[in-house]
Amino acid sequence: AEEVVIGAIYPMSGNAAPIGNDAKAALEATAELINGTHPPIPMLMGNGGGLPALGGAKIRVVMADHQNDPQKARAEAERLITQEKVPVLIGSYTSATAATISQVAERYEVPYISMDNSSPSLHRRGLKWYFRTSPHDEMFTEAMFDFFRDIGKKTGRPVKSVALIYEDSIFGVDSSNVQRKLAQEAGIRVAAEVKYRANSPSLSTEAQRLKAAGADVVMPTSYTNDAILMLRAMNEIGYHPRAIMAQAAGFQEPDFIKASGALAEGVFSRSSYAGDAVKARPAIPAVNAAYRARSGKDLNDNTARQVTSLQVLADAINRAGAANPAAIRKALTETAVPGVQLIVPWKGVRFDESGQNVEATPVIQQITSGVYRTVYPFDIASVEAQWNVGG
Amino acid sequence: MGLIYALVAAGLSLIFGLMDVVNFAHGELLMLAMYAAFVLWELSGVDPLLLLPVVALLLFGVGMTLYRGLIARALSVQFNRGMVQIFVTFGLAIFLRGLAQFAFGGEFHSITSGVVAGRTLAVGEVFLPLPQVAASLVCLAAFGALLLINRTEFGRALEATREDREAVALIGIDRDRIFALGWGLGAAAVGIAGVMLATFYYVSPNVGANFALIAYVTVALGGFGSLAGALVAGLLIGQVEALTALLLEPSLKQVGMFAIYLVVLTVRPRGLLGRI
Amino acid sequence: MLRLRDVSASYRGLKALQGVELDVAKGEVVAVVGANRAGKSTLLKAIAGQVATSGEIAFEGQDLRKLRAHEVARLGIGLVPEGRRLFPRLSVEDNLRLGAYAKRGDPDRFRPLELVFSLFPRLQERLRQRAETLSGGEQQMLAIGRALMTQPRLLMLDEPSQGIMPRLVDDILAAVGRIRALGMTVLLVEQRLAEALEIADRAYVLQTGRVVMAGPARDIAADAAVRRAYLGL
Amino acid sequence: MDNAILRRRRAELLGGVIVLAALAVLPLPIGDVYTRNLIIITLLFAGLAQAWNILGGYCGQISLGHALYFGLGAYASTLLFVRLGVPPVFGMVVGGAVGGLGALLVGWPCFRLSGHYYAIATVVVGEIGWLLFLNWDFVGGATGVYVPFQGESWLALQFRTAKLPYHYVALGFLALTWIAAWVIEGSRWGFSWRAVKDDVTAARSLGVRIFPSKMAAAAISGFFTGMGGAIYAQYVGYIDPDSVMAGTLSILIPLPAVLGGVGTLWGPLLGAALLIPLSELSRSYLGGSGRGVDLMLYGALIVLVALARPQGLVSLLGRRGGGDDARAA
Amino acid sequence: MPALLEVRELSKSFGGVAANVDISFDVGQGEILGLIGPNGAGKTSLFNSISGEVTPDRGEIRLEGVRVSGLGPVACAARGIARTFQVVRSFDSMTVLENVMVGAFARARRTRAAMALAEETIDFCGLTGRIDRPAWSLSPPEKRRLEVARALATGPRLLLLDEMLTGLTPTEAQAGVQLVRDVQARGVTIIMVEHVMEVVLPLVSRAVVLNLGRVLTIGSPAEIVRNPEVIRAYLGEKYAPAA
Ligand SMILES: Nc1ncnc2c1ncn2[C@@H]1O[C@H](COP(=O)(O)OP(=O)(O)OP(=O)(O)O)[C@@H](O)[C@H]1O
Ligand SMILES: Nc1ncnc2c1ncn2[C@@H]1O[C@H](COP(=O)(O)OP(=O)(O)OP(=O)(O)O)[C@@H](O)[C@H]1O
Ligand SMILES: [Mg+2]
Ligand SMILES: [Mg+2]
Repeated sequence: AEEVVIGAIYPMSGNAAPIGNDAKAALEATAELINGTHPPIPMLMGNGGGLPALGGAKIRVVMADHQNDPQKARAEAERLITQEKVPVLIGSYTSATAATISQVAERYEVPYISMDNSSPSLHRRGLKWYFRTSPHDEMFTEAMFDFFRDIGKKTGRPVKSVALIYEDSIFGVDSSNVQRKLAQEAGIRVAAEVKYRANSPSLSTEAQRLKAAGADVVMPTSYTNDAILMLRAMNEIGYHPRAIMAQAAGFQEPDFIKASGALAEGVFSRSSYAGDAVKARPAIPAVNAAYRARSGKDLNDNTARQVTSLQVLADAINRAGAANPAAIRKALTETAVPGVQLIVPWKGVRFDESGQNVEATPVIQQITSGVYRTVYPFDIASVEAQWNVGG
Repeated sequence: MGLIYALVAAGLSLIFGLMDVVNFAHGELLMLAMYAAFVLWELSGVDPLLLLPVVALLLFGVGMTLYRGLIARALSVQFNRGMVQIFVTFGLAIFLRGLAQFAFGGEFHSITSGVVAGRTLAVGEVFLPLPQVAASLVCLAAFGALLLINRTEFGRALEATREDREAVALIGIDRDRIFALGWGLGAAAVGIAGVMLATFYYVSPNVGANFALIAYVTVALGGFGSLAGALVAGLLIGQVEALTALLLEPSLKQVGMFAIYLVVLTVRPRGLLGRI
Repeated sequence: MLRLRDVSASYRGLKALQGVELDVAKGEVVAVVGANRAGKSTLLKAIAGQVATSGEIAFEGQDLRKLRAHEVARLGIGLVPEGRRLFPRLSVEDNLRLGAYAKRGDPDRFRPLELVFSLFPRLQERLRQRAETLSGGEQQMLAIGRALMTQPRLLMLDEPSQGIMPRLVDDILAAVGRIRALGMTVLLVEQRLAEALEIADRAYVLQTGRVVMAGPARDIAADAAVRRAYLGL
Repeated sequence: MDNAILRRRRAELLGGVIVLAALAVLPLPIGDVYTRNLIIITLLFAGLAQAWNILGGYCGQISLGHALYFGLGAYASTLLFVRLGVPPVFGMVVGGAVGGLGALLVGWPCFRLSGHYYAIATVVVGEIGWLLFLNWDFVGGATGVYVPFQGESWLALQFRTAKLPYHYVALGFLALTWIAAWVIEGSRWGFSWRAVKDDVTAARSLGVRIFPSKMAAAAISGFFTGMGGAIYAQYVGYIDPDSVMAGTLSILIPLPAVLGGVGTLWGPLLGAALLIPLSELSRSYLGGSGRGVDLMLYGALIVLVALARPQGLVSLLGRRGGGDDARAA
Repeated sequence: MPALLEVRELSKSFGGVAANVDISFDVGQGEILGLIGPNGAGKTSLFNSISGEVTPDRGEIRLEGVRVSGLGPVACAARGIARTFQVVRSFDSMTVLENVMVGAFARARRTRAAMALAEETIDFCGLTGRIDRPAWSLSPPEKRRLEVARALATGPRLLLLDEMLTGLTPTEAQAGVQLVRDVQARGVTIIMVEHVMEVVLPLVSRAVVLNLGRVLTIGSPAEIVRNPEVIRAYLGEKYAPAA
């Protein structure tokens, strides 16, 4: 049968290259599951054999490198559309590149599925061709504060103050804005706000400030390198916060856990993926195995979202019955997938007017013995949260 | 931190002084040193501090080889030597980054064992992270050694070679040998800084860039060709950085140190201790 | 001691020397004279290994063309180049001491300092000063001094009197005599023909890269054509 | 009166017109959007490199902070458009003016410095600008500024998918910088600047005013760079400090000029014509491997060209462009 | 002869070295003045002060009665003081014509006019055959001529020549002497530093002799060569019998 080519734009070189490499593995593994022959996996498009409505057409993902440069992201988007003739774009991890890819998609009238970009500003620009399967930072942050509230009730040790530390990028600033707002609404004091220079040679002074603030929970928003550095810097000055609640990103990276070792123990992070929720999401082992075969790693927050997005997209193309942009768009708007068909612990997938998936509900995880375990919502938690606040 | 800056800068300063040009691949030498430390540590499990001489030697070799293979050629061009050097080293930097990515992947690594790893020295209220303390001591020692070397006749020959690379032949000095040694020494200094840095900093293909700019600023602030200047400037910059982060916004701490640099340069256009 | 056969040199295709034949015997003072651009400086540079050449250049039987410039210097060939080529930002003292760099380990290596200071007392007064701030003449003295510090067996001087005050010109040329008495051989390029030919044993006349005349200095000085062409008489 | 200089200048002008005309028809037979994009970016960077060349090549002040002027221009025109609705066609000129002004402000302290001190100071100033914009909320901070698409318009320089208009905008920009360089080469300014580059002391003794010369060169260079930034912003539709002010851009701007030949009319264009397509293609076709092969290739290429053609690719064209074969070490 | 340049009690020292001490003398309109003295006597330093390159510590310099000391090289050039350098400084990336045009632009705003001026000056200095050669390829004597041409192109009233004739064979020096005379004939006043007495003495009307930064004596060539102090400090015994 014929092929449906999907254009994925990721950072394949430069600082964020590891992300791109993982994405490549995740997307290819997923495509294989969708195309190949294997025992049915209990998930959306989990039966293999390609897209039935298109005569078993296979999907193929072509990767393009944006080097985290908006101009290059734009050029690659155009190239994929005009040269590779892709009917749909996916990507792109960083917000700045998503901004230009979405613009190209809009002008060429091709759907763009933003799989792992979490900046809330992205879906608020009245774009018609923009879809985001993943939760955005506001949703993530809401989950954090919900968790604070519920665990406080449960243990009788509520969070009274938080300290925000975030990098000076679009990601960090957006995240901190929501955190500040939600903290206020929840009546939690913001004891310190530390905006720091991304990729600094040292974060000692920043750690010092956090220590001085002495808040119940430190809430960092950082990419991998700074995440590693931050934990070390805090350790070096003998600061061990009672809880760390991370805005995923760097803190979710396997590299982070590997490089930080024991220091990472007990760190909380929001996540849109719960690898341990096998009971609620039965497809996880099979998909994880497929990904592991390619990358040697387990699925994580980013890669799971990529897998999910590709599933959703494949399903939409299948329902569209044709690999043409307008049809795919229409099918996407009509998407309604229940959570159990996914590998992520969301309620499901349903896009609103702005293209945002409103049923993407995140979880909170904690690093226990070197791996992330889901601790919230309590109904899908695999372990009890280690909660030191107020204790 | 200041001492590490100073040592990274000292290596740069040597090379700078020598070939009289910005070595844009300097940060990448640091990156190589860190990877060397990491890989050796992973293979042998030996304490990173014991790897110091090995890595220093390795980087010495790398420095020599780079000079002989590339820089000597860049120096021998007739036209627009300054720019050629800038861009040869810049191209080299990009190449080395690509190479690191190719060889080690883009992942972040770090050294997690060793005598000093992750320990903290608590002196009353003040916490001194052991890796940094060790790094500072080692850097200081390395610095002393460099300063001594610079005072020898070899140091003088190095200066003379910078001044007039053709005329030194008249007094029987082999400029390629001197330059190669100088590059080796500069790289070895970076090697030492790299090992010490690796005990508390992560390693990745792009790690050099974070330090390179600071190294340039340190060298310029201290004055080109002045090792003592690099030391003073490194310490100063470390302090200013910490102060800005403490008193103003942490995200502006580099602005603080850059501003100091600009102010000093308007008053002393040749840096704190510079002569050139 | 020094023997050149059929030596040619060029700068990017521009011929500067063509088939030069020249000999210097041990202990001699040999002068090379000629108009501007005749190739005199190029000749000295060719011997010192600073320009590419073809032909044969032998020093005490050793082929210099195989050696690199610094190796030629280490053999004992010193050159005071045109344009001095000092190390401008180094002190006078460092400039002089570096002259003995190749002889590291030799306890006597700084001995020529005495000779240098006796020739140019001014240098002794200015030991700490940076070479670039010396006056033109002082720089010339330093260049000669530096070359002497290498303790050469063959000293090549390219217009040593350039920019030197009249009183000292005589001194320098007299110094050439003293240098020779110390056992050094001298190859001298000089614009002041009359003076140069006075102290030289033999002389060569260069013209557009070729040797057009060679012989005892006295004969050359007396040659009518030379006098007309170079002395303006 | 006729002499070598005048003859050469006439030939260059003729050559310029021919090349520009050729570039004007170049995209017509090319339907492929990606290639057209490549050409546009190449033209833009050729123009930017020429703008840098005015300060770095002719006046000899090696600035490694041009991203600042680029960013200033990009921000000025974009903010004017987004906030006040000023059409980018005018914003471009304002952007240039802001860039030029920025260059003057930077020049004021930095031109006291010489050699590497100057180069590093410009790096630092560029870095400061980038950090400030990153933290300055009024200009969008790290979030950047998004240029909404408001329909096709020449005034706004917005076109849905058409590439041709942008091609002519970029070509116009290149033509402008090229002609500026040509005029400067033959003018009193050009002579003064080149004298400043070669020997400051001698230039001064001939009555060349050093500081004003450098400032004038900086202003013109900054102006065109800012204008280039404005065009970039409108073309890409989104700017943030990382993409229009980062340090790497400060290297990418002069790189074509250096590889092509500094202080020459043709160097920047030649350099850009080689460099930009090469880096784009290597990224597109090798970057997907994620293993850094493209970077290795790109880096090695820069090293090779710089070593093999130290006087720039123009030297392949024989003797041209400002007597550059005379550019001794 | 009305004085074009007046130097009054000028002093300049560098660190501990007193390069010029209390120097006073006048230069008449249209004169060729010799400036001689031992190496390191302060001749080049004095030129640097007059051309504005350095600011004297004390004393003043007046050109046609107007104070010029401390104004800087650009202002001095604009007032008609031009110089050559002891260590030649050419714009090596430019051709001979372009080099000289830089000087010519001091007088002519427009390129064509500057070019015409430069061409004329180059002819005058005998560099016609080299007009399109890059400056770096010239021989040292040619470079000195180039310096003269460049300085002349600015249309100076006072020209300072620092050892312009060194390194020439006597024959070539004769041509240089002729050039200096021709320049004088154009109404340019000249101060020249030179160590080759055979060349300077016939050329100058008077000479200022510096020694250890001070004026040793000022006088006509004939007086100078007879002065025992000058002979002792500068000329050497060879000149004594000539007295
Ligand atoms: N570095 C160089 N590059 C190109 N050509 C050169 C170079 N040096 C000398 N030449 C040329 O080589 C020829 C011989 O020059 P050389 O300097 O040897 O002459 P010379 O006899 O020493 O003259 P002078 O009396 O001026 O010192 C001349 O034509 C000169 O122009
Ligand atoms: N910047 C400086 N620092 C220290 N000393 C200096 C400086 N400039 C000049 N001198 C000293 O001042 C004295 C006068 O130098 P100047 O160059 O004027 O001599 P000169 O008369 O031109 O000699 P020459 O005939 O050798 O060229 C010299 O002894 C020199 O060493
Ligand atoms: Mg010569
Ligand atoms: Mg002098």
